[in-house]
Amino acid sequence: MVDPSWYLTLAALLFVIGMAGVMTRRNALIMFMSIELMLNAVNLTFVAGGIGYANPEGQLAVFFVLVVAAAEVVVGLAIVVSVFRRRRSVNVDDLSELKG
Amino acid sequence: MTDYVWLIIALPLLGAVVLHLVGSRLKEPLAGYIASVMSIGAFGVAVAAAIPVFKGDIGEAEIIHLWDWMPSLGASFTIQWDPLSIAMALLVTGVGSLIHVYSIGYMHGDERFSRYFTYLNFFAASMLILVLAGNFAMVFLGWELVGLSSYLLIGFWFTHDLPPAAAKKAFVLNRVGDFGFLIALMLIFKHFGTFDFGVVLNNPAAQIAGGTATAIGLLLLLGATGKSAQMPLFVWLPDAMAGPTPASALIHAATMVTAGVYMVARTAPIFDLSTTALTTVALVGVVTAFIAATIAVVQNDIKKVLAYSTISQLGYMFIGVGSAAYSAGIFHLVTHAFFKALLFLGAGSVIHSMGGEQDMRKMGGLFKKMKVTGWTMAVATLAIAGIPPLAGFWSKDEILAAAFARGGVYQAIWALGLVTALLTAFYMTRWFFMVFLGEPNWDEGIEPHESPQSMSVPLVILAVLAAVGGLMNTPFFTGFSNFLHPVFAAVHEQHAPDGTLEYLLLAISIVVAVAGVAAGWLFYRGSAEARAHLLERYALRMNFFENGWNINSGYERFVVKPLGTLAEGAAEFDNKVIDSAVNGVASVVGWTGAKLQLVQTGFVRSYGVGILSGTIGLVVWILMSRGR
Amino acid sequence: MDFPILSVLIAAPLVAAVIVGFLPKNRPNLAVPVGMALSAVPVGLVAWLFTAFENIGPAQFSEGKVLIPQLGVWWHLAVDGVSLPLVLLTAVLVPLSIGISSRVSDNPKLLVAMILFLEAGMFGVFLAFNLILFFVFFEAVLIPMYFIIGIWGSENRIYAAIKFFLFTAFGSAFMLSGILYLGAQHLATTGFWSFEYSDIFNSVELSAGAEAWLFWAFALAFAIKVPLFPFHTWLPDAHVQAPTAGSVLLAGVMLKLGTYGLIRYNLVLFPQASVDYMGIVAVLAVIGIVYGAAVAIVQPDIKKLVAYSSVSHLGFIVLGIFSMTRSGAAGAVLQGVNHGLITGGLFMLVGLLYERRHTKKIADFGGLAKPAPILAGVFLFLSFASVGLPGLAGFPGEFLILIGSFGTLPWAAVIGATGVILAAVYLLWAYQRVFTGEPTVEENRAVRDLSAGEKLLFVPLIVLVLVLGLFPRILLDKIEPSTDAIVEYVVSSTSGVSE
Amino acid sequence: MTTQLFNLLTVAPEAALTLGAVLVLLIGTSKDVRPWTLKALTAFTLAMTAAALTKQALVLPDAVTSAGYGGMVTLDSTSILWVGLLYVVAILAFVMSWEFVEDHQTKAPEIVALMMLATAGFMFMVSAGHFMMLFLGLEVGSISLYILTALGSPSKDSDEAAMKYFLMGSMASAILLYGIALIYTGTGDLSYGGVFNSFNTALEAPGLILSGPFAGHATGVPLVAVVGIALLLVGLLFKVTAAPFHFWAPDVYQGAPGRMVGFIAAAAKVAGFAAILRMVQFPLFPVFGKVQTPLVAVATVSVILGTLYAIRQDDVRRMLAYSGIAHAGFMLIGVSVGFIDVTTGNSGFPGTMFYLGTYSVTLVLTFGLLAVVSGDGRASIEQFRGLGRSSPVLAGSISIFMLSMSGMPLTSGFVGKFAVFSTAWVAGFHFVVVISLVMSVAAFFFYLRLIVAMYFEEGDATVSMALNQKVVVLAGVVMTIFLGTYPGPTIDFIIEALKL
Repeated sequence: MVDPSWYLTLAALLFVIGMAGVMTRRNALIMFMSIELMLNAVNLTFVAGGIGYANPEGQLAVFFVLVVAAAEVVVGLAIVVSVFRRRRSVNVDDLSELKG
Repeated sequence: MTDYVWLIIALPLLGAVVLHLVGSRLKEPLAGYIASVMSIGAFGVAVAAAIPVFKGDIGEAEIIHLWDWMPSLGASFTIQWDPLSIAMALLVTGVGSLIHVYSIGYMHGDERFSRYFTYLNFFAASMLILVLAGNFAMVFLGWELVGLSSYLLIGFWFTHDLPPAAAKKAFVLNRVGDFGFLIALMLIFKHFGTFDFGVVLNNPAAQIAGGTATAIGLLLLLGATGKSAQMPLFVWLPDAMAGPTPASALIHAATMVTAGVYMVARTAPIFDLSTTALTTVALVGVVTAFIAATIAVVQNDIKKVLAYSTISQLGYMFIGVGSAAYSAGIFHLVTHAFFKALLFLGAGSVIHSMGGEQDMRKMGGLFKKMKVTGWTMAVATLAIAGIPPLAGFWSKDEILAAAFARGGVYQAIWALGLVTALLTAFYMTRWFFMVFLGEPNWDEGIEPHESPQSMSVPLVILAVLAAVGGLMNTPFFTGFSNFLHPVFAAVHEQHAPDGTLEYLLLAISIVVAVAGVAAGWLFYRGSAEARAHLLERYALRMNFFENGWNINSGYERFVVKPLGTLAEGAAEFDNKVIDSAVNGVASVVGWTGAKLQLVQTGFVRSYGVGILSGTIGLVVWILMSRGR
Repeated sequence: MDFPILSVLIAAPLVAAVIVGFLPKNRPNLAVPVGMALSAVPVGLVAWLFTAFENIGPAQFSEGKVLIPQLGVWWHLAVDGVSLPLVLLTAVLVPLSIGISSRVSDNPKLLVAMILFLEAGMFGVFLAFNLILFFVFFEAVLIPMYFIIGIWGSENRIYAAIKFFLFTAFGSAFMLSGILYLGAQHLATTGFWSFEYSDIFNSVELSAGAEAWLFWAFALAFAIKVPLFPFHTWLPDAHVQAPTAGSVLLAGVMLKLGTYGLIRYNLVLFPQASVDYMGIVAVLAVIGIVYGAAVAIVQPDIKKLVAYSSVSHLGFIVLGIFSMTRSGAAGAVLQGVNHGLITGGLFMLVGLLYERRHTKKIADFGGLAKPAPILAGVFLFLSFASVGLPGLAGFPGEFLILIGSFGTLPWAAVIGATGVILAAVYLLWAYQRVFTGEPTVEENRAVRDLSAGEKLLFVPLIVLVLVLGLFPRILLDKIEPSTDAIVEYVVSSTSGVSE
Repeated sequence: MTTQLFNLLTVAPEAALTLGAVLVLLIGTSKDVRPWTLKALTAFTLAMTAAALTKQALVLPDAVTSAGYGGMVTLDSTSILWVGLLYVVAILAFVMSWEFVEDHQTKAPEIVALMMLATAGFMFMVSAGHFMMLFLGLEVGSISLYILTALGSPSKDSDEAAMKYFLMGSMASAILLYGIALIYTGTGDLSYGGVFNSFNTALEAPGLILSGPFAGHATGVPLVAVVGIALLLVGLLFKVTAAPFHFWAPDVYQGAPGRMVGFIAAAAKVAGFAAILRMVQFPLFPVFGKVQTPLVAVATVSVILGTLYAIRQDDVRRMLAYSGIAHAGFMLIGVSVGFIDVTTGNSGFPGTMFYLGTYSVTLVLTFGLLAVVSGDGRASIEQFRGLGRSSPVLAGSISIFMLSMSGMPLTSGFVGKFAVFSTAWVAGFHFVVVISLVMSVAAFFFYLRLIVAMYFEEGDATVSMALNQKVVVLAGVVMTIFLGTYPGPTIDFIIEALKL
């Protein structure tokens, strides 16, 4: 089997990509996706760890994370909707009245 | 035995307190009576307490300890009752009482009548504290209190502009002197560990070297020049004439201004250790005497002349004590108190009758109108001019003789002193002529009249004293110096020479005095036109003298102005530099905050960047950190 | 000592403040009389304390209760010759400052309450014998004064209040770090926390370096409070803006918190450093004396003039403290009391003048002695007291200080003595401009003289000024044992003082 | 440590709150829910929770520490302390913001339920014994807060705040979660105990646990785990608004509905700090040395930045947000002191705990009072002019709370700072302490600004407080003064509770 450390490396890459997404994209929905990407990187790490130690905790954790991620997205989309209602845009850079 | 002498101080003080509290409710003369009674009472006590000393029952000084003031400094309220303080006490209370009585008439009708007597009594008490003090701290107390009462009396008519300014000037210049006095006190305490006369003045040579003695002496001299209006601090005294004339007579002629002389005499044991200090005293004295005399010659204000002559006479006293002829100095102090008080009171009586007029050019011919005043003034003038056998002659001559006998630079001093004597005789004659003789130049509507009894009686008494007072101490009968001798027993006192030299000097000063009087007589007998003609030829120099050698303006230009600028600068500095620095710190902080706000852009993604960078930083640091 | 007199002394004003707070809203003019009546209680307590006080060096009436055992913070009060006179001063000045506020229309209840809080705090500072407790009170007094300046002050009050607060708090920050260090040292040496004055004094050994920076950490806090040149600029602003009561207590007592701290903490806890740096501090003090006086001379605002005169006088006190001589230290404490009475009185008079003419500019006055002779008389009396005229309270302290400091710092004493001249200049000149001459302006002719009630306020001041001028022993006998002990300790435990 | 699988007691308070939330939601579905029913139900729930807490406290002495659900949650004196503090915060928040609830008839049940859920979530978070539990609690709490930020009277501000909070928050929790995952990959365990042991053994005998996939990757604590620790801390520091993870806080505090901010701010702070303290006390204790210095650095930066930022703010809530950053810094100093001396229990934690407790309570009440003045909109400082005259109680309480936050003596704020600084000094952070002291002086400036506005400046603002609000506020004032003057017993109590 493949050395689990490769999974970790991949996960790390995914995580960084996700983070980069959050930094770079203006569209709130795409930022959500990037965050999802980060969470999935986490999942991958968990799984890899689980395999490495051959104990189920890692895999178990993944389920929790998925659930939480789902909940997060729901709330996030709700917020996006309410923002969109008022401003007709989901560009986060428009949300810059609170500053200083 | 004489431990009731504290009454001498207490009575006038009591008078002052009572008058201060209830004075405003008293009918006019009553306040005057109370004050006078207190003063006379003090005189009586002084006499009573002095008798045993005269009789010689009491050998050395008697110390009456009242209460502790600052024990750790050996500063206490202690009265020293010895011949010197007795002489001063009798003088202050005696002349003081006369002036009290005189004032009842003079101050008649003033709306702050009782307040005036409050101050007068208060002054008497302060002066007595000064002369009866048993330690330096208490001397300083009296020293400052007389300054205060002088301030109050000079500024008595506070609604006018001049008196308050003059009062302030007097107090501040006195303070300059006190600065020296204060440092002298510090030195004394540092070397003796106490202020008690008994310790300090009892063979100080054991404690201090010549250098220290010189320092202490010179600093004390600085104090004395302030209080006794000597060079270079004398400029306050002429202005002080803004006060009521009797006050001038008491404070600025008879008593307070002599405090400096008393001080030097009192600390003779210290001056005895330093010829430098002693010589300086004499030099200051003679220079002052001369300069003041030259100024007095050209003054036209009836009181200004007397003021400058006072300064000049004080100069003589300084020559006396400066020549180590302490008893001579004190002797002149006493006689001068007599005739100068007399002169001032006379001037007061003149001003009183001329309705406040003080310019001598608008007087003249008063002799017919005011017989008593005229005669007494004649006596006083001759006395101060040094015509034998009047008081001034003996004391002045003794001083000059002692100076001559001391030799060296002192003989120069003697010479200048002689010149001054000539001037004195001249300007006093001038004064007398301008006021009493010649043809009247009064403004119309002025009806000169003799002053009331309460004023004329003291004049007469003083005139008698001025006439015969000198006989206390003559080359033939040295009663006064014998009386004072115990005080100066321990120091090398300079005495007038004996034998032919003595009589020679005597003759010289007689000649000088007569010459001065004659010159004045000749000059002022003639017509005013001739005088004027003569004067304008020397107008320039006259102005120089009239402005008192421009010393006042000199102070103005070289001391007051620069100091004012300095103070302004300090205030500016405080405002512009220090405070700005303080506020600067605050504004820098605020500015930083404002600049930082730019980082909080409001763009969520930049927040993300912040978090990311923070994360990276933390990760790296934790990886790096050596700790386990 | 079974009866906790000191705690009661601190509690009394607090209770009084609460009572005043609960006075009926619709009777605002009740606040001042009630406040004065209640503030008489501390006066009585202090009087009793004064009589029961034995003239010995060490602190008396000690009482303690642990507050934070884990950190060695105690409610520990005691009084000795250094603090007793200042406590007395506080107790005397508070009723007067309440009385002088009788014309305050805007929420007098709150003002009186604040003054009483302030009194409690100041008692605490003087009585605390635990460093943290001391610090607590030292900071706590800022709050009421901050409100007093900020609410009842004049136009520029907010700036002045904030400046006063931040400036003072800034200094205290360093002192607190120093206090923490001392506590930590105690932990290191003995194994348990303690901020007890005695514990730290006895069992904390300091390295030379540590002592040096601790000295400056404390000195900074106190120098700002005193205020010592060049940390004085908050003072004129605070004084000019503060209401009369505020100025009285600020000049009268709060400045003494600084000098008190210098004696109690800098000298005793850091003797070597104190000796090492006495020269530097003396220089600042002397600069303060001359500089403050010089600036005072040219002030166009009479209140500012008095404020700067405080800078000058406090310079004397600091000079006395750091002369490391018995008479210097004793004089410093004594002068603290005298300056409190005299300057307090002067500020009261300035306040009354302001009430009458609504101006503080000297130029606007003139000839007031005619319409208001008594006011003028009191002013002149206090001025001469402030000038240091012998026989009045201002003199003995100043004299002791100069004599003492001449022993160790002659140059400082000599320069400082010039302040004696300058004081006469600025005060008498101010008097001349304000009170003498013919009143020219119409308002000046109409100025009211002191009312009976106002006279009553000045009676105690005048009496005290006279008594302390003629019989300073009354206080000196209580002060000297303590100050002597302190100076003895400093001199004996260090090298470098040559008296 | 007694461990049984189903130990309901260990989760009793959380359970009570969750059930309450569910009930509230259920009756919320009916169209016309009367306010008093809601009130009654809330009161009942809170009472139940209180009962549960007391029960826990009572049984505690017999079973010093007990863990439920396979060690997912632990019940010990510390956790009770945290849960209790959260409970206090919650109950105060309910009182202070009840008007908010009543103003929004339709959304009222959601608001109440979300507040309860958030509390429950954070309670789980602080009493967790297992990283997964920590994460879940955190998420439950945070998500509820996101919603609360957006809920109520939606305005442009609250939208923006919610969006920012949500984005940054979820990103932060992703980071935290990644950290957990890495720790797991490094140690092979997710329970606190397991992680603690593996760290210990790793440090005792390097390489021992390096069996399995990561052999040779590291000696001592495996690299991945170290990175994990860092990321975990980032996640938690984000919650306590420590710089440089603070950017969201000002915008959220300013934008969120004013009457909710108190809860949003305090709950997150308490939970975050509780979690951090848990971490450094238990699972991360072996590697504490690694994180100490970085923590001090973060703390110092937070103190400086928070103070400097706050000076120039004109919106009071925003100002308090920044001051909150500074406070986070102060408390982090206490945390990073760690154990000076384990035997005497002489550590920075009691001081931090005291600080956190007093500060969070003050925070909730202050925000509540601000909301009384400025409602849900922005709270510009002008709105406070003249309140000192018109409504003395409110102004007085605000002033006292401000002074307490500024660390003025005689208030609990001073004792907290004093305790933290004194221990920090012993730990050798002299420079940090001096900087913090100076900064806390600078901080006076903006704390006093509010007093200036209320008392020194002219204005005609008038407000009225509800009675219950007055009661709790005055209680808070009394507590502030009491703990400021006589904190000894309280600190003792905390020290007892924090003994592990």
